[in-house]
Amino acid sequence: MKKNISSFLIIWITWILLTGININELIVGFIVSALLSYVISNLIDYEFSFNSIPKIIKFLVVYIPVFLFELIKANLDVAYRVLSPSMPINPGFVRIPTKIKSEYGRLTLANSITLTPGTLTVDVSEDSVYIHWIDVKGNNNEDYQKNVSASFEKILGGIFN
Amino acid sequence: MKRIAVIILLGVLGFFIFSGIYSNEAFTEFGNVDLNNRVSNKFITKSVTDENDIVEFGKSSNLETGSANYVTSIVVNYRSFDTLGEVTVLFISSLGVALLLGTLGGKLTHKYRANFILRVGAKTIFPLIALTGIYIFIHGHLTPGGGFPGGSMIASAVLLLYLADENFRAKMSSFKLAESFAGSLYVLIGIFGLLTSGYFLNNFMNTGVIGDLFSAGIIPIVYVLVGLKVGSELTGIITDFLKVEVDE
Amino acid sequence: MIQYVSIVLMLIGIYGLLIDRNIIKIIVALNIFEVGLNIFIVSVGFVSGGVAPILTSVNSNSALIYVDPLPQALVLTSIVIGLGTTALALAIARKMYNAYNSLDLDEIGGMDND
Amino acid sequence: MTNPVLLIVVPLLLAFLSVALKNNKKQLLFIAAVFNVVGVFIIENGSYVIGGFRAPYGINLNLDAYSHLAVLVINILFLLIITMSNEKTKEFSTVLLVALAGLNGMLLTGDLFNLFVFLEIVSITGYILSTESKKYKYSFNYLILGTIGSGLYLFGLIILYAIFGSLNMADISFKMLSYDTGKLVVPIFLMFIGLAVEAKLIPFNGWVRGVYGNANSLIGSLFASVYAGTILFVFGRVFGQVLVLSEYLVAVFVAIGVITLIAGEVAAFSKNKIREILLFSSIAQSGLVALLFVTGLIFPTVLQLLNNIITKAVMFTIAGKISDDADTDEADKLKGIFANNKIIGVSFTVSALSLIGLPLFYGFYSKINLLLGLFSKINYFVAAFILLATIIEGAYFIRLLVKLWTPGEEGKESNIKFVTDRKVEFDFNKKVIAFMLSLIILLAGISPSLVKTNLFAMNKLLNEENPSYMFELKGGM
Amino acid sequence: MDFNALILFMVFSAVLSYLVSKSNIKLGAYSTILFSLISLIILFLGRNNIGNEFSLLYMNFRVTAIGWYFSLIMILIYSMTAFFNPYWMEKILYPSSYNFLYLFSLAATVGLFFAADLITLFIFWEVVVWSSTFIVPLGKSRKAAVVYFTISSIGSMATLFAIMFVYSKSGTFDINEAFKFLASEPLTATFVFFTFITAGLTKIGIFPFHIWLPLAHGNAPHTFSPVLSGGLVKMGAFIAYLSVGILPAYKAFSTSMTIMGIPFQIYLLMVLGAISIVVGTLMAIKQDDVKKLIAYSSVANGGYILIGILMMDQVTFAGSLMHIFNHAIASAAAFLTIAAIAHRTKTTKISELGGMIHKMPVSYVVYLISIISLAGIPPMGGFVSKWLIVQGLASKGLIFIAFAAFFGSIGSFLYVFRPLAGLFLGQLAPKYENIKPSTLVMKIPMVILASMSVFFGIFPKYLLETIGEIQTSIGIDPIMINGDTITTINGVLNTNKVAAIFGFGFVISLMIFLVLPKSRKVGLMDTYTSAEFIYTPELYHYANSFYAPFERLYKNHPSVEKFLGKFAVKTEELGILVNSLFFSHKPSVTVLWVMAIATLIFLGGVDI
Amino acid sequence: MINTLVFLLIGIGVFFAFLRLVIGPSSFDRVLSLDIINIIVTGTLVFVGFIFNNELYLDIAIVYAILSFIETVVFARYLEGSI
Amino acid sequence: MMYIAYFFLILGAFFYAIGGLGVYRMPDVYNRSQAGTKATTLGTLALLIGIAIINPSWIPKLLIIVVFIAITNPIGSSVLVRSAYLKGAKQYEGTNIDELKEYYNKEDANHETN
Ligand code: NA
Ligand code: NA
Repeated sequence: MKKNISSFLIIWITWILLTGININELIVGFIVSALLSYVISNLIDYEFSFNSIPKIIKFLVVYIPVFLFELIKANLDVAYRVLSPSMPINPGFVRIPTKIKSEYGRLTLANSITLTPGTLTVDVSEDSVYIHWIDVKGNNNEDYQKNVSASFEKILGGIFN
Repeated sequence: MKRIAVIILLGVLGFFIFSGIYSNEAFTEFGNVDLNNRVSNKFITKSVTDENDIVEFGKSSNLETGSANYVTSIVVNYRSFDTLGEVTVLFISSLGVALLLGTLGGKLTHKYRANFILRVGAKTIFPLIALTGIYIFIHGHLTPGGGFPGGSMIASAVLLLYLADENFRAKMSSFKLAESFAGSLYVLIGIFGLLTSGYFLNNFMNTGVIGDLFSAGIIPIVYVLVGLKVGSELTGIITDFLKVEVDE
Repeated sequence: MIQYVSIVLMLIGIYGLLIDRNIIKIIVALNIFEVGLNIFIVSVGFVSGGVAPILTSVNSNSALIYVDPLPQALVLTSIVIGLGTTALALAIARKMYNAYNSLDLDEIGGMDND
Repeated sequence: MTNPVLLIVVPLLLAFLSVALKNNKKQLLFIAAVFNVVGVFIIENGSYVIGGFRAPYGINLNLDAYSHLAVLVINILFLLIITMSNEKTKEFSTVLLVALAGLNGMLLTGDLFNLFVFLEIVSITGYILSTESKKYKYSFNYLILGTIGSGLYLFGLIILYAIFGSLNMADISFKMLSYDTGKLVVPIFLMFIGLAVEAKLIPFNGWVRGVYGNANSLIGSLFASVYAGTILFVFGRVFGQVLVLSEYLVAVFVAIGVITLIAGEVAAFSKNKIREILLFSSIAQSGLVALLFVTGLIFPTVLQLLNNIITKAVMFTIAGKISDDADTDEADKLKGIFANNKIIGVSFTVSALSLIGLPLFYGFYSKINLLLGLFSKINYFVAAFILLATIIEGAYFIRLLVKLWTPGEEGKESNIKFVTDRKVEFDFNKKVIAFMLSLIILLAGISPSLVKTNLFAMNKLLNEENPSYMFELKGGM
Repeated sequence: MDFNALILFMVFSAVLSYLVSKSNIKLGAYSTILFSLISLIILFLGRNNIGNEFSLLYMNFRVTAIGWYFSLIMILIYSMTAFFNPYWMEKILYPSSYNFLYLFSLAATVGLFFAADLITLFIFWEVVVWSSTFIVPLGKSRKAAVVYFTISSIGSMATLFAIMFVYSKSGTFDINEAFKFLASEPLTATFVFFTFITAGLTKIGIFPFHIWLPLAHGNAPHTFSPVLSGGLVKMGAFIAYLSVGILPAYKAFSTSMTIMGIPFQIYLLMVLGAISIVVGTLMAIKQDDVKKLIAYSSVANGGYILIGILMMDQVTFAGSLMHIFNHAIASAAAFLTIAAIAHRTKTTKISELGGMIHKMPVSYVVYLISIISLAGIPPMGGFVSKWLIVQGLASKGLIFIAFAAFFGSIGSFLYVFRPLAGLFLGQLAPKYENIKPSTLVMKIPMVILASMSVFFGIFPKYLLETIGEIQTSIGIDPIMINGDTITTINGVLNTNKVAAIFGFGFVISLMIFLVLPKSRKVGLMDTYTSAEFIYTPELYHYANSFYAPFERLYKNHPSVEKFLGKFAVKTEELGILVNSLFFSHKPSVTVLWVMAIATLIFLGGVDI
Repeated sequence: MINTLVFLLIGIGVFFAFLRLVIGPSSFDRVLSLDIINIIVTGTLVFVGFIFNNELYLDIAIVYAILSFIETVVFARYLEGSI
Repeated sequence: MMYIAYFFLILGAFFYAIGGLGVYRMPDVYNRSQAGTKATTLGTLALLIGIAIINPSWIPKLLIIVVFIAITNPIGSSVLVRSAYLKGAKQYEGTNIDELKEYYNKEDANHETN
């Protein structure tokens, strides 16, 4: 039930974003969201854990800026690599350990890694993220983790666990 | 050699098709169409049964069809019978696919299990896609869209789930029920129009101010039904295609 | 121009139908033909300087020049019908592959000749 | 409640419902078929607007005497055929419901694009039904050809729309009157291809042999009778009444019709399998009917079309049942098969003789009428070709009949004990309905005034007030 | 009794007979005798109906003298043959249907002869064709039925074309009215003449349409061959009569080129008749199967009949009408004797038979009389009619035709003698030692028909008087008869004298036969060679290669059968070609056709 | 002016991605470049809507983005042989 | 304010260009994917921010688009790259370390299901 309500809210908010605020739309959106969240709960094993506002706020306020910063850095890196005539690269597939247990936490981590400089998530296991790294730096997994995802790991761990 | 002969043949054919079409003065050059020579003229001013000089968004009300989207007004009002047929085409196609492939009982096993990212990502994104689908068919009279794209969105959301999780099975019985319900209701709405006004599929509801959500009479209702129906049917098709042969 | 392209696209589809022996490629060719046809349909409704046929707060009245909405409605039907037939064609193709273990019409022709 | 739209939407409603009511599919099909048969007698002629938007803006159904006759015949035949092959309808009930809706839609619609939609619906049901034989390569062929055909129809139609700005049959027809139709060769021929594929005209009919040749009793008779009848009625509507053809195109279509007629008969002559003989005969008949429609003869063409589809309903049901049971439809392996199935044999024979156009059978009446029509139009060559076709047709049908009736070896005294050992048993439904139909053929042949008075009631239909060449049997001197 | 009642009665008797047969097959067969005899009596006594008009359903009838004459012959043949039906019931596949079709086709022939309009004529014509078509395969051959029907169709479709054409020009179907306008349009008349008469030619079996006769007559049930040959063939003669008598052929062709006074259009057909005489005779000579032999003799006799009718004059026409009768009874009788033999022996092959005279003397006599009549040898009826025809031809100076007729007469000696010797004379095969003679019921029609042949050979005036009336009714001078003397321009024939001379000759030879010592009898298959066993004794049957030197003469003769056979093969091949060209499981084949055709059509119809 | 520049840059991106689409060499390269093009098109749709001042383009962009994502997944799963 | 908007617009377009160029220039599919994904994600973000500044009423929908792209873009790349890896798509010659291989070779990883 809790799960349903949270998914309902998320859906309804999305609906409102789509339609704007208008009494008819709100009503229709309410009905649609209710029905859809009900159907979804039947259709898939929908593990929803955005159930506390503070977490969301923390996510938005703390994580997003860090992420954006990393994203911009990543793109400058990309721009440099793409435009520079000689590309210093040392690619490899490496394992990054993670302690995040939540599915959504790990997904966010994986996506974040993909969008940050030189790395791209290929797969995720219970305790690790496997990435493709353009320029592998470090000698062991702990090094890798420090270089790639330490900042995310910390914040996301705080939010999702 | 064969290819060259075919190309020459088609070249000649194409040449004659061009000449045959463009030798008609009435077939105006691309873009030079005068809508006054076409039936669409009256669709624009919405004056097939009423007389309107001008239709204004957000002002005109109680028009013969309240859809701000002209295409939708044609699809669900002026030529709604075509749309019923179109729904039927999809219905019968999915039925045909089911008859052909439905006997296959096996479950598709992915060669590689979907990775974590896809599994969780699909679940996360699914509601958004489904909602967008619903949004599209509910707003078919206001935005470019309608029952068909909306339904396809829903079906593609289901497809995503299939791709992400080999253990996922759409509950086809529910989809079938939805399909049957939506289709029947569509026809019944048409028959209701016939009973009340003498015209099958008559838009028997009031149309509000053009541009409002509730402004197009039965259009949104029909589009919801179409969307549900199309979604169910495409889901059915996808489900059938993802079955595999069982060795006998 | 776009009309020429669309007709050429149709001819390309037909070309594919004529020379391909592979079932899937034939279905693809058919779809190319349909795409060409659909483009042609839409092109017939194009009006230079016309706007998309939806009333909005910006294009807010019927006095504007709109492109012909009717071909757009027709093309929607055409697309959906094409989708339906393609699905059916693929289902049949799959049954053919099961039955004849081949997707090549020349090879299939030799089997269960009756 | 006399709106003919119900003939379309009630079967459609039941089709949708049948998905939910899985266990009652067969009953729903039967209910729809009976509903439509009752309906065709109740509906009243007129133009029926859908959605309340007048033609040419909205879609309208056009129930004049022509389409009334067509829906009458098609719905009755549909009911009879599904009743005859009742045992085979279960799997395809929903498909058949949709087909019924689509067929009525094709016949009734007054809009060329709406016709395309219904044509597609009917075609798709055809593709699905054709897969019953499990000969998928033929279904595939049918699907591809059907789709490309209807695509070309749509192409042509859109060109017409661009020129005339309308999709309504009457509107386009009216506008064409004041247009140089010599310039419309491309669009009209493209539309022709679309219908010709389904109408089985040579060379557009590559699919027919594989599909008809492997169809069972239900599907074969549906295709050859109901589907073929509908598409030909529509052909007559579009090319005989709506589109104004230039002289050039008339000549082209007549030539295609004649070639189809002769090639079909010749091909049938070379066949030994019953269904193949029948299917080529169907092809020939389609050619005949198409060319007659194009010639501008409506009344006698309709008579001939009725002859074809009623007889084919009987013959394809029987042929299909034989090959379902005996696992072959090669006439040489089925010598004397009718010796044990006399009622069926008589029905088949009566149908065949009517198809040839022999006197005392209905086919004679239609043949005489179409000859009178052709002669009144000074169309001697076409008439000569038709008579030539009749000779070939007679030869192969008599050859077939004689084989199926007489067991034993050629050149030996026949004796009943040489009957083929292939067991074929016809159920009650088939016997009764086949016999009933052949009785109707016989009655209509012996007393054509029956046909005449009934058809004259709807004569205006045929857009020919009191056709001058009408074969008034009594006092025909 | 009115003849509309007659026709109704005949139709219902067919149905009745079917119903009776369903309960008792034998009884059904006897009912065919009864019903046809009743019809015969009604028709015979109802001569006063001539000139009456009546309608049934949508069909219109007019009783004419010539129609009455033809009907009489037809019913006579049917009713006589019907006597054999009871014996064939268990040998025929669908006996009830046989009885029905038997009487139904008879009814249809009468309808045909009484038809007042062309549609009625055509309807009955086709009904006879299909109803008799279905009787043929109840015998031995499916192919025969197909060939019979196909050739008939060729004729009837041509005739139908003519009928429609005439209607579209004249606006009427009435036989007497429809053709009138042709008198002033020679070109149209030529076309109508040739198309209209085609059905007649096919039915009579005029070259090149003759090939169905041996097939159908030879393979039909033995009880139906007499009807086919004696009866149905005569329908063709009726059409021929309509083509020159009602269609004003001579008037229309009066401006045409003439050959010996005959318009070339008509002369052309006479030549075909002459060829038929020659071909029929030649082919008859080489037949082993008696039924086929008689069938070919029918071809030859059909030639005489056609020629005579085409002349439309005093003598030849009368001869032809008479020959129709004479040939009908003689050929029916001959086939009946064959049927009687086959009833006992199960074969009709000369090479398998012999010495039947010992077992079936009556059949022998009947056969002898009939075949003599067929050959046109005195003193039988066939002689008189042939004599008239030859006289008529000679008087017009139609030497070529007359020569053919003469050739036919000579040739007929050869084909008459062969079955006579092979079937009846010579040695009886051992396996037939114990067969019984034909039954009494079978003997009745045989004796009646044979007697008629003799009677009308000696006293032709009873027949010729009727024929004279017919001639008068259609505006031709009637033939002149004075007692038993027939007078023509070229000669005088006293049939009594002829009969007396032949009677005298017969008695002399009989005496010689009885007086002279007989040779020792050896069993027919009693053939020894020097200690070797003969595996195929049939080859040693003396009837084998009876006319061997003669047969060698035309071993590789050109033949219409072969030509038509090839035509059928070509049609089949064309069908297969159509198949492979247009019908493939590959869409590309069809699409290519579509595109090619479209290109072609746009090429011709699109302005560039 | 700004618009032209924007379109120019977008054009460069699409052009090179398209080159990759054409030359491949592997199917993965093609799907990848298609994916990239699709994202660029999504953004471009929004931009076009901005230029035409027509909010409806946003709806189209959303649908386009969703479909292109699913397309990429389908291709990927197809290429690895899982469907 | 307009200038900031323009800046974002041009920035977005610029990263689109970089993305396209990167897809073209990078040595293997993995590197191409990296370049393309990052650049286009940021490009979209920037472009939409630019538009949002000028057209604030569009913000809700733009937000949806951005969020959606930010979630799906990396997922899509991951899925694609993983497929490429599993199918052994050619890697850049200098690729030394491969810890993924071990992971996929582990029996319990259960990736290859048949
Ligand atoms: Na089609
Ligand atoms: Na059909």
